[in-house]
Amino acid sequence: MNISRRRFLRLLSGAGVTISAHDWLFPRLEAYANERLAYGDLRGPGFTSFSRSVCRDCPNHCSLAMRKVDELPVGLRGTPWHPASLGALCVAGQSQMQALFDPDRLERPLQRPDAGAAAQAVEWDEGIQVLDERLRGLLSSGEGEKIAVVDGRTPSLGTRLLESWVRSIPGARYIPLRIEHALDRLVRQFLGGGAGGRLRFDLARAGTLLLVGSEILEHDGSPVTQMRTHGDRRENPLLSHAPTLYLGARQSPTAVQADYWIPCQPGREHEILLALAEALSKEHPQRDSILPEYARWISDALDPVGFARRYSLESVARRNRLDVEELEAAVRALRRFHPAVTLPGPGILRRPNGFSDAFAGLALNLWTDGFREEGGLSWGRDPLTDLTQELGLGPPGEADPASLSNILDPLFEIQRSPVDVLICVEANLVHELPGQDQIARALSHIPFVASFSTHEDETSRLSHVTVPTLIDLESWDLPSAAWGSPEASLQVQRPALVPVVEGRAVEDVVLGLASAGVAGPGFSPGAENWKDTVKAAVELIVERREGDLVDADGRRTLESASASAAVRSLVSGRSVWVAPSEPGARAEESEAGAEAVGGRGVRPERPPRLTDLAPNQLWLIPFDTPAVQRGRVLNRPMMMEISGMTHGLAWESWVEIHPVDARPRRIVTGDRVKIRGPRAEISTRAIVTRGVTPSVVAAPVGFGHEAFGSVAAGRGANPLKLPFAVLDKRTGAPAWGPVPVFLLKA
Amino acid sequence: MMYRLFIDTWAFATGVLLFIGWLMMVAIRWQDAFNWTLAISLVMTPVYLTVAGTLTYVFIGLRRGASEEETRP
Amino acid sequence: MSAHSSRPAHGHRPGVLAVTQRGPPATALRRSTTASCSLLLSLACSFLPALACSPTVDVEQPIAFVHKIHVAEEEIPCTDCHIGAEEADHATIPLGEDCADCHEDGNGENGENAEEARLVEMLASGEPIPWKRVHKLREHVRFSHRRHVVAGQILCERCHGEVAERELPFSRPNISFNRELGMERCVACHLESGNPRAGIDCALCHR
Amino acid sequence: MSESRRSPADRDEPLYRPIEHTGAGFYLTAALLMAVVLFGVYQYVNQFRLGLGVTGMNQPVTWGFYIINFVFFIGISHAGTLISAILRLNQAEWRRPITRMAEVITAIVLLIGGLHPLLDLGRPDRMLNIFKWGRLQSPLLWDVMCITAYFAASTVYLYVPMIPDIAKLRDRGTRPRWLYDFLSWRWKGTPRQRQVLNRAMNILMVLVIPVAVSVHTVISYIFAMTLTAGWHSTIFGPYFVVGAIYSGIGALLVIMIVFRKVYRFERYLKLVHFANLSKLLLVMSIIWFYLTFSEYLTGFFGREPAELAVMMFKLSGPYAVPFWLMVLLNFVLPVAILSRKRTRTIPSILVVSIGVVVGMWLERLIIVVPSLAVPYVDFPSHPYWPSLTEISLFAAAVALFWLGFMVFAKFFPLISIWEIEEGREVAIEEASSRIAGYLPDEPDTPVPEGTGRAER
Amino acid sequence: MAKELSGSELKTRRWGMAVDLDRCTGCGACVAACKVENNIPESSPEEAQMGRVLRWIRVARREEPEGDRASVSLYPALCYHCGNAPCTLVCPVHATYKGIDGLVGQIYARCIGCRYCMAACPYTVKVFNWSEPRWQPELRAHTNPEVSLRYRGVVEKCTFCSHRLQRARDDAAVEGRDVREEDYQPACVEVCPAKALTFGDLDDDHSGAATARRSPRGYQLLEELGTDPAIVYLNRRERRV
Repeated sequence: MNISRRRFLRLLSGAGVTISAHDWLFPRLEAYANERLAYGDLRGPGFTSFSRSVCRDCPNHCSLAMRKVDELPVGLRGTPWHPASLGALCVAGQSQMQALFDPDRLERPLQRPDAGAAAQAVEWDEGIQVLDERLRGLLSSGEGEKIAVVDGRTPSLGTRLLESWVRSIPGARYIPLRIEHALDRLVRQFLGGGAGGRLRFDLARAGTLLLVGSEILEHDGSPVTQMRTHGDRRENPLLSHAPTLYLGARQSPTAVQADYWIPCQPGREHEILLALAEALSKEHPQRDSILPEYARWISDALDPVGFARRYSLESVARRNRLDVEELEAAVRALRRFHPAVTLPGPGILRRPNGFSDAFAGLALNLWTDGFREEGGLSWGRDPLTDLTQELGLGPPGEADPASLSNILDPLFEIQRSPVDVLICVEANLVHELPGQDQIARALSHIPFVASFSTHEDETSRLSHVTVPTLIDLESWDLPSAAWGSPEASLQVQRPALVPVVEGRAVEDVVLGLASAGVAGPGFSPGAENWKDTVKAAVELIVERREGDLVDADGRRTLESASASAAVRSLVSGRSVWVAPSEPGARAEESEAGAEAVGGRGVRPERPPRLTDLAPNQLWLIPFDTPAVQRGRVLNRPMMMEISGMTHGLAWESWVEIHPVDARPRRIVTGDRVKIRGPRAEISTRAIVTRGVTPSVVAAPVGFGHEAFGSVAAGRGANPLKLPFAVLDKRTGAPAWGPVPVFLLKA
Repeated sequence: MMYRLFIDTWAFATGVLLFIGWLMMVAIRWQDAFNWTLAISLVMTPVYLTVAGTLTYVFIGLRRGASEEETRP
Repeated sequence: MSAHSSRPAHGHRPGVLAVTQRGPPATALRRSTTASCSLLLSLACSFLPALACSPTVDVEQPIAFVHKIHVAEEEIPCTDCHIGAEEADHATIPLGEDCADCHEDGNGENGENAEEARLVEMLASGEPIPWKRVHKLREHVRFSHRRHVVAGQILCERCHGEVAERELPFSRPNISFNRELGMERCVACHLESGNPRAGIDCALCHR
Repeated sequence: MSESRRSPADRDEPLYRPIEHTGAGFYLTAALLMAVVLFGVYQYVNQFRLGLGVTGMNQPVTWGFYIINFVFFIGISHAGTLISAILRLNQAEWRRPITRMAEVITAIVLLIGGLHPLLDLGRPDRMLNIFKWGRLQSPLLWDVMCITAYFAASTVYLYVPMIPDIAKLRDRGTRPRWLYDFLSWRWKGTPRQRQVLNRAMNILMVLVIPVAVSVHTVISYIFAMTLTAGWHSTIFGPYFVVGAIYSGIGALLVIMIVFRKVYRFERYLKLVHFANLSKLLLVMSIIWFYLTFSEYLTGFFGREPAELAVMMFKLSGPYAVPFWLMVLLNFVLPVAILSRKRTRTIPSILVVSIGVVVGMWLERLIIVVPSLAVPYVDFPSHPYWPSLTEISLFAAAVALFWLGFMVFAKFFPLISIWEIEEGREVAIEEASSRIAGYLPDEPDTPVPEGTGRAER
Repeated sequence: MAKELSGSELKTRRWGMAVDLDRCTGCGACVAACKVENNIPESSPEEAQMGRVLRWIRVARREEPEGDRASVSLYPALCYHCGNAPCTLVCPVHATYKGIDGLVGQIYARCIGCRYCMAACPYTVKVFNWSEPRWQPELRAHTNPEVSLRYRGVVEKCTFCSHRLQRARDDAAVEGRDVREEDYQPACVEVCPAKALTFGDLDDDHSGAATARRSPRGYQLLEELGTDPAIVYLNRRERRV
């Protein structure tokens, strides 16, 4: 066919257009292809190496192996040879990389002219200088008692160093902010045992388990170990029929795994426990000598008969809307499988009347020989103790449970601050203690607050100096053994990589201050800097049996013969318990307070009763989950996404409501609800579930940060805004309490 | 020139058939569900052939018809 | 009867017929031809990037490295310098330390030359040698040298051509290699190799 | 007699008018529709850039508007070819003014519908993978095949019967001349040509029906081939086909009524045509209801938990409103209005058929979304709401359809002229003879013709 | 060494998993491990709101009402690598397919994002990249190089950490032996604190997974569908997930 010129030109132009289009297209696609290359121009060979460290998010202290490809950290794994974790890691542990490389991390100290003012970053020495001057001033004027240090970290050589530094200053207070200690303290009063001891509990060999507000599978003690041993227990032919009972208001994952969930109204646990004790003690020789003790100290001034009547299974079941069969089944189980251990957990200690619940729980062990070396509750010494003594850090002192409340209570009623300097070490008081606004106000009255933290959190916003700290993966330490894991051994926490931010360990700061003379007499750390101190400690370990420091001394078994003595030893002495509900109680209470606190009594808090609820009012019970950890790990996107997963939520907090309460309020799962408490109002999502008891609203603690990095800030709501700021004087636990709230659809 | 449409039709039909053939080759090469491919193609092929065939028939027929009338006195 | 009646009332004008045979259909043809050829071209273009895994322009290497001297004459095995080849995914390019083993004092086995002098001063400067990477794979492809060299026992030459004969460093992927860098080549080799591990399962290479 | 004296050409003038005279109204409407289409294009470019995140789809509900509209439009496409083929096949004489429009609908809607799966792709830039690495095992590729075949067949089926009309336009010297010259294919109406044409049409109409049926069956297979509760059903094939024809007739009626009004075709599209079509509509509506009923009854009676969950989600759950609206529009309304002669007026038919089209769209929604929103396993379900992008793309698709139809009307007659003429000239005798053929023969009194004539 | 190994010696496996619900506490460690191992980016809060969270394994919660209470069960749900996988049948481009040792693979470079496999999966375990995943630059640098970073518009799912299988196969090949079970454990199994997950070869009767599969407590999720999932749940209680 003949090709005309016009046609030729058209073809040409057509082709030209396409080719030019191609020329435009191709380089872009090329660029697209190239920018998709995994590494830069010269990629490393891809050699994999591991460097180990320790996760300090919980007291289990699993060891971590940071996986590096060509020296570039790409992930964390557990190490199978760690006695407690056996290579497992929990959610929080795995998200540490995100904390490590979080762009919001503090790199230099922040200084504020006064609390709440805008911060400006200062040089390291400058920042520490401020702290130095303050402390020096108080030391010179001999007012050591005006110094208080709150430590939120898990026990380790580092905390011990800090503690001994504080204690070396006469009068200065060292306050560990760890709920486990509250329980330890309580048990110590039961079992005796030296300072720095640990409650030890061998899940694998226990018979019946009665868990009272104790989330052994979640975060109490060492989830990683507990989970595994729980599973093993299930498969152990001897124990496979030994039931696990859970007594609590919310069906937590632990309760899900338990064989029976005995739902009960918050704060009524002790009633049920006493009923069980009453039933169990029927043919016990000492019954008549001990019941009066109960009657006198725990509950009401009732004679044994009245006690027996009041706490008969039937009446208690009736009062708590349970059916008797359940309780009878529980009694049978507790009788049958020994040692039957009743484990009162932090869950109930965080209550205004947590003491009575915890006491009742512990007392129940008297009847079920729950205090036993094998399988039961027993007392173990912290392997660190001897070590620190050899290191010249002195013996660990007994922390006064009431000390924090002694500091804060006067401040609630605007009084003169009992301390001039408050140092919070990785303890976010404002966010983690109930009554946020109260705490915040209290802190603002303290002349000088310093906080050590990786991020700028709520507390550091109110502090005059904020000193950056290192993440566990970057720092040296010697974390102490896991709570309750018998085979725990000391392990060395090495930096897995060069610190991402130019920072200093808390201990280095402390040692710096000490070497500058800011320390009491008798503070003689092993070395000038922290790394050498740890190294010295490690050498000591190596002298001993290859670091395995498990020490069985100091256990004391409690024969049931001396049960009444035990009760006395528990209830007599410094912490006087009076049933707070009794009118006469408050007077005694205040006396008791008087000797303990010196000056004023605590704000009267009555143990919650169902009758306290106004019509269509509900109990708000804040709970703590491992994926949230009271908000300490919420600066990591992963945790934000995983924490609400089972409810199909992400980046959000929630409250769990029973359908019975949801229906009249026309609330369905996913709705936004307002929770109006006595002090504040929060708004969050509702999850309608039968996993809570009726007339109870359960909310996770930790969301609703106002600071703490861009990831955490402003996500979800913090239920701790609602309750009053109460710190239980006997346990030192923050009383999250059940709070009467109104719930309405937003 | 007139056969343009005609050519296009067949181009289309053969294109589709080639496509089917290619898919069969892929199926063989990747050892992936050849039987299905075969079955489907057995169903589809005649359809396209018929369509194309019919159109051809129309074109040729119409042209013949037209010329026939022109040759008529 | 019906046919007769339905014949167009005014029989068609011959002029129209004539028109039919001249220009206009041609126009149609042109349009459709232009359209289709541009369509084909654009199709071709959209397939091209699938093959384009490597820079298409020559890159200037810092040193005129001569493989021939090292491999053919000195008989240094490839993996002495490309350490990754036997151990890991990527056969790396030596950054300097390896060169320094022989060259730090400047007298390589076959005497002085300008290139070596440049190499020496580069080594002296302590900076890694800025080699330009020319063999790149798309991100979704995972090619393990270890798998092929050690497990598969495949010789380097099989893919990289006669490197031993090269007088010049790679300024672009050597042609025989680049042309067949597409998946087809891998698959062909995998199919013909008797090794049971070298299947054509996608996950073997694609991540 | 007086009629036959007027030349057929000017008798059918009104059919040529739309082609030769274009009013301002046309441009106005076209501009309006164009604007909608362009907005849709803009939205799509957005989606292409940002990914499907701009839509309202989410984790359990992974298919939304695009697939719904895909099924819907392909369904509409059955209006045409199938109906006209069926009508042609059994020589329904009233078909003559209808068939063309029906076929046009098919061609245009197929193009639009076939586009929708591409809108739904997460990576349209990889569309060519379908051709390069396609697996014929996937029902999606069955679709590609069937729809292409159906499109090919129905365009041919649209074109072939149009040749004589194109020739007419060519002879009138309508512009653009080259187009008509080119397409009319030297049609002169010689007996041979007519014979060829008729035969071709016969072949095509026989071919088109199974292809058309297969198309929607296969589309139903996309769903039925999965194990998903509410989809995994054998009845889906016929169910979809019936629904498709149903919605097709609805759409056809709407189009007819609208263009009858716009182009003043009252003389051609008479009440009887609408009456007949609406009867057909009524029949389809009843069949549709029957199938729906049996589909849901089996699910309900079986009490298979997952199945039941999906069903409750539709009947009383979040999708109750669309569901019962669907029942109203697809069954209650048509039966109530069309079953009585008195109410079978053109306005009411318009209302009903619009209702049917909407109702059938709702049916696709009811089929696609709930089954995904209620998965077998415990999965936190999230409500699906279409985003602006999806809605505007739907609007654009509809606008494109009207635009296409209008443009077609500007080049080719919407009513087959030669078939009308044929009808006038031959059909009457043909039909009467056919009917005579149906009637019983007279009691045979052998009357010799000769004598008969003698008696006269 | 690998040369000697002929096809007959190379054992074909059916990798599978056993999930002991009596041990699983729903702590979510497996989810975290999966996210880290497979470079799964965190969703933005807005996306999470819309239900577009990317997760290859999730902990599902099932509640069966019993009067005022409920029997709650938490169970990890991931790709079940069905022996007769509905998703692989419907993929139009061979992007999801039945791969070596019975793993169901997903090839991101091939996927066209039609999401048919997601619609076809009765377990709802596949996820889709609705929009370009956003990475913190700090974290993007520290992703696992063995797994590609996905991009907008492709479907992804659990691969049983098949890159680990690749490594294991390479090592085995170098040593001229077969892959041992301990060579290849997915991240979730490796990390599970409760040791609720057991991974192994279902064809090998002695493997943990196979024995678990035979246990009277064992059952498959939606076995009535006949998909033959490679994951078996063990549960002592009556309640089932």
